[in-house]
Amino acid sequence: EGELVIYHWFEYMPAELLEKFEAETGIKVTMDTYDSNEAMLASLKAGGMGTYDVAVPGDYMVQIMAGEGLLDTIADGELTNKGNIASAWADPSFDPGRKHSIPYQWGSTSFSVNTEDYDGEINTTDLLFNPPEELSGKINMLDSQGEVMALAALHMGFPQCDTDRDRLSALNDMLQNAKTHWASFNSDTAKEVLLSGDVSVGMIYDGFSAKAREERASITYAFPTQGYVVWMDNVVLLKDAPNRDSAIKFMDFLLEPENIAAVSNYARYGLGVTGAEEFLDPDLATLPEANPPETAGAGAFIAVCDQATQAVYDQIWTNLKN
Amino acid sequence: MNSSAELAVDVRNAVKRYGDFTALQQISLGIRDNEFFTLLGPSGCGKTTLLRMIAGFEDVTEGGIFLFGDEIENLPPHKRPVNTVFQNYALFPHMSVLENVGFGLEMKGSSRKEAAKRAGEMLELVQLSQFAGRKPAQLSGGQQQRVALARALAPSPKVLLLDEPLSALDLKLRKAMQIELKHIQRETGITFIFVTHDQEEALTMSDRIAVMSAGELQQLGDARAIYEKPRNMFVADFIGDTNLLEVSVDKVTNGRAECRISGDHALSCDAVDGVDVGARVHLSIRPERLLLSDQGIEGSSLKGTVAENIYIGTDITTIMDVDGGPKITVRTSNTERGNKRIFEPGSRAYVNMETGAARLLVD
Amino acid sequence: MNSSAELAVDVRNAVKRYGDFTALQQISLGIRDNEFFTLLGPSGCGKTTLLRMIAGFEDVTEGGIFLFGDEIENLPPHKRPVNTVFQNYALFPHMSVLENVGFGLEMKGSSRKEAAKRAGEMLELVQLSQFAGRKPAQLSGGQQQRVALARALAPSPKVLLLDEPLSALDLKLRKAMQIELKHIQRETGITFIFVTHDQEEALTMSDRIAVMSAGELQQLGDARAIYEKPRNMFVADFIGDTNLLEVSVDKVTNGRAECRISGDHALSCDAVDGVDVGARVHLSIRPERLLLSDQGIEGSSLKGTVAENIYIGTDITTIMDVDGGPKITVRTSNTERGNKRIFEPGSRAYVNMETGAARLLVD
Amino acid sequence: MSAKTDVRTYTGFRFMTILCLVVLYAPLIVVTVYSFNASRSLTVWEGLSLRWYAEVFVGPESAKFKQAALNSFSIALIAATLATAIATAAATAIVRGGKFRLRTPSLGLITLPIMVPEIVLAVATLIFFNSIGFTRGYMTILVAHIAFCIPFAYLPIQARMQGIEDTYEHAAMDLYATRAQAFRRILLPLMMPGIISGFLLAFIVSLDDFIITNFVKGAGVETLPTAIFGSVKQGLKPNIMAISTMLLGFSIVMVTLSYFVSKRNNTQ
Amino acid sequence: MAGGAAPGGSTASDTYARARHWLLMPSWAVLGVFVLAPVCVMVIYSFLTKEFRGGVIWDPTLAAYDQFFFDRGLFGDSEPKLQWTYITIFWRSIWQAGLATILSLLIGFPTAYYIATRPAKTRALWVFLITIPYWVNLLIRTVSMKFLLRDEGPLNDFLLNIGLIAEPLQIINTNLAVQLGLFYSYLPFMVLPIYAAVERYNFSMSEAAADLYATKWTTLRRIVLPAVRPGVIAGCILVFVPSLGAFLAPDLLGGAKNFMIGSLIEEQFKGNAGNWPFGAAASMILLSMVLILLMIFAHQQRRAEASA
Ligand SMILES: Nc1ncnc2c1ncn2[C@@H]1O[C@H](COP(=O)(O)OP(=O)(O)OP(=O)(O)O)[C@@H](O)[C@H]1O
Ligand SMILES: Nc1ncnc2c1ncn2[C@@H]1O[C@H](COP(=O)(O)OP(=O)(O)OP(=O)(O)O)[C@@H](O)[C@H]1O
Ligand SMILES: NCCCCN
Ligand SMILES: [Mg+2]
Ligand SMILES: [Mg+2]
Repeated sequence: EGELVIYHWFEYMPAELLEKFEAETGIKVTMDTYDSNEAMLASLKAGGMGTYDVAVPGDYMVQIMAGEGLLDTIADGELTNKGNIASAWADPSFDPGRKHSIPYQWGSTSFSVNTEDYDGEINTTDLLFNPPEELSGKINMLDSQGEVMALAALHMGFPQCDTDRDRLSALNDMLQNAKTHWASFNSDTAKEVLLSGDVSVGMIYDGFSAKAREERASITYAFPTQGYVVWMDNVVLLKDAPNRDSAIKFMDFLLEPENIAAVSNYARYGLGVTGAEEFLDPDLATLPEANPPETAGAGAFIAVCDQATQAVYDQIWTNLKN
Repeated sequence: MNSSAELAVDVRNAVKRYGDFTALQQISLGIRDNEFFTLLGPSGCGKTTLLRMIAGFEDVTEGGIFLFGDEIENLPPHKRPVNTVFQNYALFPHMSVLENVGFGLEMKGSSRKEAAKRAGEMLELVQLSQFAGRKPAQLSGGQQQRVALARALAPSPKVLLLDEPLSALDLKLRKAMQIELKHIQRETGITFIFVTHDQEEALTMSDRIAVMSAGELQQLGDARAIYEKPRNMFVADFIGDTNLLEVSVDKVTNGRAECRISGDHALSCDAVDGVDVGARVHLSIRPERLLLSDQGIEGSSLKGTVAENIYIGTDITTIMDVDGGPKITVRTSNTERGNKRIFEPGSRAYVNMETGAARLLVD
Repeated sequence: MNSSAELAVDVRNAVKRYGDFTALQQISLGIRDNEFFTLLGPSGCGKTTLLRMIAGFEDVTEGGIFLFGDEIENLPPHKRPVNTVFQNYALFPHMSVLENVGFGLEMKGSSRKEAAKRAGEMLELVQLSQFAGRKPAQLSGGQQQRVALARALAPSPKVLLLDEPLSALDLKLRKAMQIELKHIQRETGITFIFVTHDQEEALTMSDRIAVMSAGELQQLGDARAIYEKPRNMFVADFIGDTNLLEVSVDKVTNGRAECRISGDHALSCDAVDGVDVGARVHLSIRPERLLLSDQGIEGSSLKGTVAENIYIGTDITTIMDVDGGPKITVRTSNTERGNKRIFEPGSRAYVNMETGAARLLVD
Repeated sequence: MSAKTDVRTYTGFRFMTILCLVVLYAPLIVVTVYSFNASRSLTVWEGLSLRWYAEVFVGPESAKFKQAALNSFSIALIAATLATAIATAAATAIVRGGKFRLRTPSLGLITLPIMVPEIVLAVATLIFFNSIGFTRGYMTILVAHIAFCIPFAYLPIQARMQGIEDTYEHAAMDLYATRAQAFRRILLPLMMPGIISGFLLAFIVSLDDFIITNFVKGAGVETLPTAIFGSVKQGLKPNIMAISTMLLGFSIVMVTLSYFVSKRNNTQ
Repeated sequence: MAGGAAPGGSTASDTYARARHWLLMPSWAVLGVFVLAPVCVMVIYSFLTKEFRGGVIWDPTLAAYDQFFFDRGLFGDSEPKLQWTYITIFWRSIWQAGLATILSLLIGFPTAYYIATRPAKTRALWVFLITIPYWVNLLIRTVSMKFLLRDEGPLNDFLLNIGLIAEPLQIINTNLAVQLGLFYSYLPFMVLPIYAAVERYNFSMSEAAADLYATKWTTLRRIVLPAVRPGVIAGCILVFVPSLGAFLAPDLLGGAKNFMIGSLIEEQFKGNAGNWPFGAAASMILLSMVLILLMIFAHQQRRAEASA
């Protein structure tokens, strides 16, 4: 008995799973959606707190929200299934000790190349930031500051949230130059522009790329040697949650391997719970997009910068978009 | 009720200004109940403005207007028992002719059916029954004006304001409507305030006439007084055709004045207070009171040459070039016999004046 | 160029229908170059419709219109060397009076300055110079009409169409404008097609007049022919006042017909082809050609009682109740002497007819 | 009247109108065509199928979309109606109320919602609703929609009213109509094209709004745009195209019906 | 009567002067509470200190405006210079919105005029025909527009097939695409007000103009346009102002390579920066700019009227 209000991404939760949860617990679920971490944060800060019980922020956003005091702490022992969390995700840097969150889905952000149009080496960030002549004007970037800046830093071999002025200036110049080769910034149609052939290279999430490949086999996901971005979305317990008990029940529910596997089967991303393999689609295990080659650089989470550094990043981004 | 209770409309020292243009200056008029009252004056003299102030569409800048003894400054138009036939008709474009005419009745509380019935009768009166279903845009100018008339008459107001209601009608219909209007006015006892620029119409129909000019009242009186005893040059000139001759007074004896016209002609007429020997004044002589003849009469004749004869149906107008003097218009009834003879252009003739035909005007 | 080349406007069998309403039926008219041509007819007879067809705003349903010999069906309005004074003025509300008047000149290629100069002159002509800067909404009805007139005159068209251009003007100004118009017409040689419902205006100004009724041409001729020799009852009745008496023809001898009126009165008049003994026809007698008297004349007199005298300034109209017969209107010039006597209402009198005053009408 | 003599017609205007309609409808034809595509791609045609229509009605999200459609239409209808009424009253005061001190401020206030960027209004409204303790839900969406629809209804109405001379109302009042009657019987019918234009603009603006709605709506209350947006973000999916096609069909049916109904009323 | 006619005549009417406050009450109430009050909140916010990642600290400052007008370098500590970045963004938006408005006017005016001159019975149908597409969501319309305009899309296919072009036209991700998108987004906002105004126009004035030798096009320019000006102005405002703040069309069709005002402001509320005071300040500057533009316009209008 009771209610639960979820603040969630668009298209990220199979409806059957919610029905199952409702059937099992008798809790009535209401779901509201958002289209970016930042939009979610803005809405919560503008007065949305106290409305929702749980949200599903990405890694860095968990850290930010915790820092802003928007998250409630899950007491030890409250979550029956906490032990199901895979050890790799049990103590992440963005939420040490998993005090506020549980894993939902994880994946990577890099770019895909239409190999019909380009037959050279694809596993390098040069394709985005220093592309060969033939790809100039055929590149789509995600319209997302965090992901672009993180990849750019990897490309230059600089740390994220850098404070070195010379390196920041260099980063700025590099991006200004790279922009001349880009066709567009599009997050919403990142997949479509690749499928339609409008661009040959496009920044994209691994799951999207997998879906694109199903429709156009030549779309190949790149794991650059310089590294790539990894992310994890997490279910967090919000402060002032009106139905805190239901929220805990929901988190426990999502820590059941069978249930979270259903999410992965639907969204085509990885999960952070042990013992889910038997419930997963077999092809998920062998997805090229989820299995980086040896040559791949390290995956990196987007770092959370301090205010001063973030101000410089914002300035670089503004310059880029001007 | 105060002293002016018997007056239907009492305009007291009314002034109307548009910005710094004064359209009406200190007009005072009493219009009696049951009267057919006419406002006559040249274009732009403020006739429409005065009507609009009575109907309630214009503020009175200064002064006041009383309706049956009551100050009406704060009465909105729809509470004034006054209807208007607008100069530009103002027919409702989205309503049929019948609906237009029935509108006022409906507003006064008649049912739609009653209103339509009476509207039908009014349309018969203005001879437009067969157009009841048309929209105003599908009517000719004159037809529209008749609809406007029917619409204003339908609710039987206490005072009816008519702003040139017959001007777009042809003579035949105008005559018929004149008689009909007069008839309606007598029968219903509605006070009519009628604006026209047609002097004949004004003279024929009105109990009293107010002659206006440039926002000022020039003369108020019945038809005969206005026509035969114009108070000033403006009225004499404006009402009907007249010959206005500039003269200097030579002699005043026994109530008669001797007047000299350029070219050494002399005419004698009744003297008027305030006009002394040597004064330069005007003499007004109506063309129909002049007669062309071979023979002159001492003190009542001018000699000259016929310049032109203009045929106007009932009459013939002759323009005479008086020797060394002004042009003079003579009107001759278009009859075969009669003692008025027609002279061909170029021929020499005397213009003889009837006794009492010449009137001295002070200003 | 074809045979009608000398005609300014040649209307040939023109028909105009609105849906299944026929506004003009088979009109044929030739208007000569340099002519002052008038369309006269009751409200709704199709005058405006005909003008609009000439100007190019209405299709000709059947038949054709030729301008100086050229078929103009396919000529858009702005290419026709024709200007119009619209019945509803159609002034441009967003332009000042001066801009309105200068518009046509500018369109013909004059510079703004030239246009303004000539527009100023035109405004002087219509006595509106001091209103040059006003917007049309700030003018009185008559002032607006004068602006419309000035605007149409300014570009000196070959044919000027005037749809009741003087109807909103007061008598004085109307007379002045009549003379001015006539003057302009003579001076410029522009062909004028003039619509009016004022018979006096039509008679005074026109070279020729077309009388229309219910979409049909009734008579075409000069003023005198129309007034004195009306072709049918409609024209006789419509042009000027007339007494229309229903008579039966008793005898026809020596080109004279003897007519019997109800109440046992008899009048004799000129016989007309096609009217035989026993026919019931109409007799038209103009009021100004009747004379009140104590004594009757055999065959030219009706006896009766005076019902009413109406004073109309220049004249007095007397309504007579003819014994056992119709009412008859007599018009007496308002003069002191003259051989026409005025009888008081109630008194008995003879109505004597001048020789040749009665005219027999076939239909 | 033939084109030659009719001073009202302009050659080329008909062509422009047709061009305008082509531009308006071409993208929708694409949507309609691809809603029958067997594949889920907007770029590859794989044959005719009705599966996406089936999905709209029985698919996992059918209930959500039904509710969203209901919300959208009821909100659009109520908001457009009230906004049009409010705008009509305001236009009357501003165009027919003479000169007064509050005239310009009122005009400014009425046009304010279109002057403020939508995102700002969205955030501001949300902050404001919270500060006055408004619970978010259907009502908050409705009020917000009424508010931002007002200028869209207002401008066509004002434009129209400015073209109507007041002599008609004067004539009505002269014939004993009160101001209210003159308004209802004379001014209102003459203003109808402006009012219809205003209503339609308000209606489509409300039907289309995403940003503000997304901020002020309560949890679980969806309108069509908020329900559709997420799906479209990741590429136009066929079931969304099916929904759009049905919307289009629905509006066409409605319009055709109202046309015939009004035509019948006219002929009676 | 109360109020009194406007001095100098003019067309101002005071028929409903007595009721004007009642008539305005509903709009004041609704807009005052649900638009003006929130906007006032934003005005206040623009003078507050930003809270990192969204929100405000109640500490008055001009920092947001300073950031808008002064360039202090990448690291925020160089000598302040005039800030061109945002001016450029504003100018770009005005330019795009202006062109879109002109495009809408060029197509919308003839359409509105054509509809208004149809027989009375079919006019409503035409009006509906214009608005029907807008029952479908803006995003869907824009996405399918994008599909149409693609290099390999139906439009290019068609043009290639009829041989009008040899190479596909690059439309997508250009300014033209943005203008087309804006045009498509707001066309009825242009058509409907103009339609409402033309429908009321008295065509005997066109006849008078034609009679005075004006060609149809001159008549249109000198007579019709001034007479229906209120409708044209309403239409232009309804297209121009929303276009200024639009971000869907620029993002989807223009490739989002350059900020427009709309996306710049959105970024402040929904982006990483979360700089609410700056977003509020930019909005207020946009708002004041639009208001000033409108005031200049209204002033000129009044002067034109008064010069009578
Ligand atoms: N658009 C129209 N539809 C239907 N009938 C019309 C239309 N316009 C005019 N008529 C009719 O055609 C006839 C002739 O109209 P027209 O305007 O030519 O008359 P007119 O002779 O100018 O009259 P007036 O002297 O009153 O101006 C009238 O009976 C009128 O009702
Ligand atoms: N709104 C206005 N603003 C300024 N002046 C005006 C206005 N309305 C009328 N006038 C002026 O006031 C004067 C009187 O106008 P009014 O309409 O009363 O004249 P009128 O006597 O009815 O003339 P007409 O016989 O031509 O209709 C005119 O000179 C006119 O130009
Ligand atoms: N819809 C899933 C995308 C998540 C990116 N952080
Ligand atoms: Mg007047
Ligand atoms: Mg006419």
